[in-house]
Amino acid sequence: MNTSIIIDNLLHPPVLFFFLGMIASFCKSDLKIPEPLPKLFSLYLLFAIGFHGGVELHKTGINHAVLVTLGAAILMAAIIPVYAFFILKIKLDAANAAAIAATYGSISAVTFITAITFLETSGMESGGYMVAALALMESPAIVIGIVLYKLFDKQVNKDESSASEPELHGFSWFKVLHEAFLNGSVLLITGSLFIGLVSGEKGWDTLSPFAKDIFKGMLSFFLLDMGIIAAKRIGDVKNTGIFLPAFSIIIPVVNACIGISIAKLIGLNMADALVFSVLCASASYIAVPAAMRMSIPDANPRLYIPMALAITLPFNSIVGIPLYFYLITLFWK
Amino acid sequence: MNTSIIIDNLLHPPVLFFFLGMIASFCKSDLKIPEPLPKLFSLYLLFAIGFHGGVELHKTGINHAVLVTLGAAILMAAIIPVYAFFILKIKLDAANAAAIAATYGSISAVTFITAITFLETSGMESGGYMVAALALMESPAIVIGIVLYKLFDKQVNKDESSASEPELHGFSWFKVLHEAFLNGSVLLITGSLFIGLVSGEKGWDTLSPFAKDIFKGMLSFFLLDMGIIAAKRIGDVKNTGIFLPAFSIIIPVVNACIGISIAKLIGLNMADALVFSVLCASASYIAVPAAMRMSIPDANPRLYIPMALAITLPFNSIVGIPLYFYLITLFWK
Amino acid sequence: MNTSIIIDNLLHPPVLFFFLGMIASFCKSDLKIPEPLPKLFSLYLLFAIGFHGGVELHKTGINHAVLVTLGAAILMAAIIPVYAFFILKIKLDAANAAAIAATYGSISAVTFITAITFLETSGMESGGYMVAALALMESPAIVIGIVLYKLFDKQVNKDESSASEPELHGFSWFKVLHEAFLNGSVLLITGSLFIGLVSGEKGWDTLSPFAKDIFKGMLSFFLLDMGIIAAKRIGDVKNTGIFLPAFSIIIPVVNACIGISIAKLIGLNMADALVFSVLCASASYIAVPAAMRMSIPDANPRLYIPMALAITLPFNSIVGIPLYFYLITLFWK
Amino acid sequence: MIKHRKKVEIVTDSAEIETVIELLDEIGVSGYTVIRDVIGKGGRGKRTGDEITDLLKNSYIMVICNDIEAHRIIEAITPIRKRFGGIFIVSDVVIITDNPPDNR
Amino acid sequence: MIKHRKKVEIVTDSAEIETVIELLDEIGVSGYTVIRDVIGKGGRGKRTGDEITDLLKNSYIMVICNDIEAHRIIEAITPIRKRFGGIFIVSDVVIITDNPPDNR
Amino acid sequence: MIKHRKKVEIVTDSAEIETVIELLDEIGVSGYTVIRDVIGKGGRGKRTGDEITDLLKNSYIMVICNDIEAHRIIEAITPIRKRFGGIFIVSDVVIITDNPPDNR
Ligand SMILES: Nc1ncnc2c1ncn2[C@@H]1O[C@H](COP(=O)(O)O)[C@@H](O)[C@H]1O
Ligand SMILES: Nc1ncnc2c1ncn2[C@@H]1O[C@H](COP(=O)(O)O)[C@@H](O)[C@H]1O
Ligand SMILES: Nc1ncnc2c1ncn2[C@@H]1O[C@H](COP(=O)(O)O)[C@@H](O)[C@H]1O
Ligand code: NA
Ligand code: NA
Ligand code: NA
Repeated sequence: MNTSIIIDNLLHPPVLFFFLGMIASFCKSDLKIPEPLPKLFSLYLLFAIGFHGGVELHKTGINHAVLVTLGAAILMAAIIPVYAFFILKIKLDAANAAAIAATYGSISAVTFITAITFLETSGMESGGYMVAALALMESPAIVIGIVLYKLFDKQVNKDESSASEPELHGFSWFKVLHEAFLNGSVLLITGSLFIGLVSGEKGWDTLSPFAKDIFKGMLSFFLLDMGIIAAKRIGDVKNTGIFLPAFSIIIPVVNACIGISIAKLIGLNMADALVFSVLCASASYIAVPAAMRMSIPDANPRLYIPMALAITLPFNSIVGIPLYFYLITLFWK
Repeated sequence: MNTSIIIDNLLHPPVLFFFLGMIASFCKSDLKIPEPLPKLFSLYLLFAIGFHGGVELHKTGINHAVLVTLGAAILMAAIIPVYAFFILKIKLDAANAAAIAATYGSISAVTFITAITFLETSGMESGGYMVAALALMESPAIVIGIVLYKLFDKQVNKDESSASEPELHGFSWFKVLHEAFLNGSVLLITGSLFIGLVSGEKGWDTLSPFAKDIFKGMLSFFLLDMGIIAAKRIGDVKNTGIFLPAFSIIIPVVNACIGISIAKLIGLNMADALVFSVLCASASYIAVPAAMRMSIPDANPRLYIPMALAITLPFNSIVGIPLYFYLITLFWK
Repeated sequence: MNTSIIIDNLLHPPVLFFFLGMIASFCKSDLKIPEPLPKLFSLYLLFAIGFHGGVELHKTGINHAVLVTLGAAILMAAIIPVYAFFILKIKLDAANAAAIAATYGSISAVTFITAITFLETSGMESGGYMVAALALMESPAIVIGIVLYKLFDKQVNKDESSASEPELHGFSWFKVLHEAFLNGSVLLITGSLFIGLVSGEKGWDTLSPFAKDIFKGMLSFFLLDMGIIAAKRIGDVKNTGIFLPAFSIIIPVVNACIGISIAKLIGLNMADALVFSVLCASASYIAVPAAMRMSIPDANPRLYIPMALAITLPFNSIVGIPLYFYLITLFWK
Repeated sequence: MIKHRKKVEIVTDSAEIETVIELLDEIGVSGYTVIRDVIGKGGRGKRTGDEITDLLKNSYIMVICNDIEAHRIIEAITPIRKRFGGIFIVSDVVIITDNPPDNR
Repeated sequence: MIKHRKKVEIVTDSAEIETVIELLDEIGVSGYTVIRDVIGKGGRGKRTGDEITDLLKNSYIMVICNDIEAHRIIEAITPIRKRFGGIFIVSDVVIITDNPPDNR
Repeated sequence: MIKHRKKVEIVTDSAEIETVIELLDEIGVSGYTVIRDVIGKGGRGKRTGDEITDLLKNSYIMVICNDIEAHRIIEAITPIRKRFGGIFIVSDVVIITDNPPDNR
């Protein structure tokens, strides 16, 4: 495995800004990006990814191969939380296990972007429909996670909950599905994808200076902020023993390997295979935590957020992506 | 009338983002652009429109035709509130009638941009002095609205007001004129226009990547937010009967028709005529509401804001502009 | 001295936006850029200056001449506060004298940018290592200022302070050095410089649309805000007599002259000499005030902020830069 | 005119604010004031906001109401407090009032 | 040193805050604290802010003052409350103080 | 369950908030709520925030605690108040509580 790939990946300015953020945080510098500016950057990224993907999808069209890929994406998003849940249940209660499982079933847009950039550096490009895969993989894990929680938590304290606080535990599937499929980030990326699809290359000419030219700069700022926050959050997992940190590194690799196998099976090219495996490997720190907070309030956000943000995200960005790519080059030869 | 024009207009990405915002709001998604980010977009738009217009004005110079156009613009901004007021007085009290009349006498920068974009799609371009017209049309309606209110409200409760709360009803024309002509949005667009005028093409080279290239992207985000808010506000007018919603659709068309006639009279070309009629047809939801809140606090912002924002703005953007353009093509043949 | 240089300098759009801000403030317009948007612009500027400088430094490399320049920069940043302090002590107590001295020993990134732009208009370019000089000159003055304060304040109320509030006056050098060298703005510009240095021209291709193309636009918005605030702050110095306003104009000229002499001595070219003298002449209104507030709380921020922001900054931007350049053209002939 | 009232103050998860407001609307209090995104510390540790996930944020609600309403608020909100934590404060205040404002 | 004081709290239109502050300055209170852009509900319906027009926003002001000043505030602000709505709360507090801070 | 408590409110320099929080953590109060970047006026003049330098900003802290803690806070914070100004308010409230929330 060529280490120069890893180094190239690390020297990419946006990634360096992530490290700058981490350093700032470790040095206890007062460097910070005050709210709601981080929201500006994350809204922008969702918009730009979605729109760009939509335009690309407009070019390729929605053919059979695309549909198969999207089907595989949804499948993975639904399966990952199931096995992740049972692994986690070894050490954790149902609430935390379900929330973390959902986190790892869903995806991280930033890791997706890092993979795309990694491909660019190697002169490759993945299909626009991978953005559709990204959008489709955000929500199912939320639903699966909640189902698992309901199944395995009910058995324990069934009587108690149904007696004392009926109206609150009177859990609403409507609310859950609403939160899963219509939360802000899912809607923005899906909507932008759709707008890109509809407006095609004419729309791209209109928006590309905004959606593409300044993209890396906005990403750099977003990653600077992510670095600051990730470094702050690392402390939260430090005191939980070795199980969760280990999980945060091993499960992405497992997910990526399964993803690579499926990618091979359905005949994706190398670029698409990398992106697919990265989607499987990545963990959500935006849509899922927001949904979990409302649906499984007994789960501790100080576990699932830092795992996804402070361990899995940097691991995937630095080691994971080159590793998965290396595996793919072996398989696809 | 060619319906493909309407459709082209609708498929323009920024307009689609307006709809995305409306959909998000109707679905009760938590998608939102947190404050003060919408301010960033609106400040940017005022800056970019003003500066661009100033540079264009630098090219054409301020000749006789320009002065006639600007005179006509001021005239329209002063007349519209008068007849609008008397129509509104049929159903409303003086305070609300005056505030709504002022709203419709003033202009909406977003509708102006939509018209400019519409022209671009058809390969036409309006003169830079139309931005000066835009700037000049913002304020007069505020003053006229307040004059009407003073005239027609005093008669009703003259004695009462002068007795009990002298210092508050001790209305200050200084404050009103200050608010009308020096409020933030008027000053920014006028100042930017002036800076564009002074710095000319050299200045344009300096700023065009910022003021022009990313313009449509910033507009998309602003419209996304406008869509979210417009959809929320629709509820406010729903319960007021048919009069106000009807007014919000009919009066723009009336204003546009008068605008078209005057444009023909003073010999504007088709592009300028469209922009002129759109300025007449559009209603303010930034400068005027802010001024009305301070000068006519008895008027209900839950009437004049949603009328301008949730009905007239979408109507003009979707149906109005193509319609006015159609009428102009008929007349100018 | 060619007055057209001054006028060209003044007609540059970003500078005009500074004046627009001042006008808005003087007219008591409600035009304002709500927080934290000004932070967005200032973070952006630090990022863009740092990154650009780093890339330039990558091109030239770090040679002997560069090191001499940087040494001279640190020297100036350390000497200026010393003589400034003794001048100020004539009229002020140790706390205020030290805080103002530190302010003038440090630098202003905006004045730096104005100088760069001024050079551009004249078709010249300074070296990328001048950004490194900028970064290195931010912090030393803070330390020197605090040392001076400790030396000259202790003598007066030594007994009192050591008795009553030991833990608070138990001053921590660690905290001071931390604040001086790791405050947000120093870290961001240094970090960006370093990232630029590491990623070189490849990185520049990635980020230049963000870091360069929209730079003047972001600068315009930042200066608009600076104008608004500078105008508000002018009132604060108005009531302090003639000493401080005079100081705010004379000391920059003195510093610039010393800077020019040293530049000549170490053999800088005209462009670098201008930038060097401008760094010496400029005063900090970001990093230093923040540090002074914590280290010398007895100094009055209503003195040192407006001096740097409302007098020295406009003076340098309008009169100073052309003046220093004129002097340089005389010397370098 | 002076009236004696209870001031009920609640600090809880920003995510729960919608639920609390619904409860207040049901109870029919005459009004409330909300300050979003305050930060703090309590039984569940420090909550200083997290810009990326929008979690770990508190909101503050203040309700001026009469004794009966205060009791109903306390009762209605107890399950939320049990589940999501937060702090619930009651104190005595007077409000200055006259006929309700007639405009709008 | 402990002093007994009144705490006057006002929630009203953000647009009126300037006027309220002018009144407080005229009355000569020793200080006040303002929290901008709080949201809420009252007699005039929900006021959750409107980013586009900057209307429908409330601000909160707290003034610690003596009884006489409290009365003068109430009197001075009554016309504003009548016109623009809002809520005006008074309660008793003690403040911890000594000689006024001598720096600046 | 109802408990009588002190409500300690502090408005001071945003730059000092960290120090105040450290003191509170040392004293061991059960919690506090902070509202950042409030504006105001006091003995040191108007403090309406300065976006460029991040100075001249206040923060508001509210602590619900028992009488003994209240005294310790007052003592601990006096030097800060003397040095940086601000206002320190104490009042009586009741809090509604039961067993501490058991989740997390
Ligand atoms: N003793 C207290 N004084 C003031 N605020 C508190 C106190 N305890 C809790 N809070 C607030 O309530 C929030 C939630 O508390 P908890 O659920 O106990 O973590 C905290 O983050 C604080 O903002
Ligand atoms: N009973 C109340 N308790 C707390 N805040 C209130 C109350 N009534 C009104 N307010 C606040 O005062 C604002 C204006 O009230 P109003 O003028 O009655 O609509 C509301 O939006 C609330 O923020
Ligand atoms: N009498 C008061 N009432 C309310 N807030 C005050 C009062 N005095 C001071 N403050 C707040 O405390 C801050 C600092 O006060 P000072 O140190 O006296 O300037 C002020 O900016 C206000 O926000
Ligand atoms: Na995943
Ligand atoms: Na109009
Ligand atoms: Na200097």
